[in-house]
Amino acid sequence: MVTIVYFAWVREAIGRDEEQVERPASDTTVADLIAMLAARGGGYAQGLGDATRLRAAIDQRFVPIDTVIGDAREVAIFPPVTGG
Amino acid sequence: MVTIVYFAWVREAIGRDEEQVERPASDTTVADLIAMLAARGGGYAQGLGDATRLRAAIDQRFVPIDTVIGDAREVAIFPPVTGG
Amino acid sequence: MKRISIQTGDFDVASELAALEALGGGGVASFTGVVRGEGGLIALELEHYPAMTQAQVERIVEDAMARWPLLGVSVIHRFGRLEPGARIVFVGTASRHRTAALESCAFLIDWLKSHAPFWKKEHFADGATAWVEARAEDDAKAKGWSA
Amino acid sequence: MKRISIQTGDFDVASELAALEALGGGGVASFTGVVRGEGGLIALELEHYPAMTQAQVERIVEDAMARWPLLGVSVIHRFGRLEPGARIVFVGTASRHRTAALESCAFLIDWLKSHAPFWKKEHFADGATAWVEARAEDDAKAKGWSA
Repeated sequence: MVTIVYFAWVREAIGRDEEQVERPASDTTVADLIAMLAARGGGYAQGLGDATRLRAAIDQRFVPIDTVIGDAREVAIFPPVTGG
Repeated sequence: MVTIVYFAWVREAIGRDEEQVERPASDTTVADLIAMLAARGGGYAQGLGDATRLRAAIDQRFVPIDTVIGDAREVAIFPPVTGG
Repeated sequence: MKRISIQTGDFDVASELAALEALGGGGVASFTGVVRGEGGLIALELEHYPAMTQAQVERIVEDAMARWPLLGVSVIHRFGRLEPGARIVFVGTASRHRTAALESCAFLIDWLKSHAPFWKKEHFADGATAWVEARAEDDAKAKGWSA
Repeated sequence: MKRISIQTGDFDVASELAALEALGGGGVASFTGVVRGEGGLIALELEHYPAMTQAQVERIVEDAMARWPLLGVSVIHRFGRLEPGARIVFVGTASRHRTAALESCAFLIDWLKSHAPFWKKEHFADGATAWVEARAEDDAKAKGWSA
């Protein structure tokens, strides 16, 4: 299993801040994962439908969206950050 | 008369912070004035002997050392500033 | 000195600055971000990624300390609900060199804006809410430091 | 808001910053200079040109407010005898734009270093004294802003 965490409007659209999913093939990228989740429809389609608006982190490190998941324990999906 | 004011080591060398001098010709520059004062010798020669180490203000405005004094009321002579 | 705090409560800018001044460097720079109350905004809600934030800010601070001769850095970032006038973020730096203190302070706040895992949601008087959009400008500023 | 004070006494950084934060701009930058106690220094004696200082600093502050979109500026410069650890100078700026706040703060402190009519004399533990020499670097920094 892989833990997926969501933030900001992605979290709101999906209606949850965290979930476990079956570990996909190790050459799956974050973008692939996003597409797989978006295919669930509903809030997933709404929050994850446009990958160009999304950013990601693997095991608490920012990564480009086309990074392969490999043996990641935690994948985070969120909009561009707006701190400071 | 023109008021001349001195600061920092110029003041210390001369031993006074202010004095009145006869108003020189209006085309006299600050550099000329410095040379005239330095010619008095003693602390004046010590404090004003090397004009390259000096800066000036006329009526509370910084000016290049070759500025003519004109009808200035106050000429200040001092080393480069070291505030902040 | 290195002090990093991700917290909900307010902080005391004076004591942060006093700690930086006490390091003997001679120069202390700071930036404080405060919630603006314009356009009917009644609150800002800051969400963050707790497992990531502290480590991420630590790395940013380490980068700054490697890049400039700093004696101390203090970074405080609040999360939760903040009303207009409330402080959101503080960056303080101490150095023997005023340019190092000021530049590293600018670097850190630019980096926090573009790389710290925080998200801001605006709450308005009419009940409307909106997630703040990242500004391309902030990203460009942070990238400017990598040269 | 524009606050300029040339004074012998210490000042309260927290109240200066609070006044700048209260302007509602969202961003407040500051720089505080403190006497360093190294090399056996026991005191710094600051002399200034009273008839000129206030007007000169006013002009510098006006320049900064014309150049950056600032809501407030606070400049405090002490003179007289200051011991290691004592604050010498404070510059605080408030703006809607963090870059404006930080840049104008850097501009003002660079300008104070190179153009405010202050002179520093160092007093050492062994009784020796020395007037601080102006640094070409400071002059170059201030000139950099005129571009």
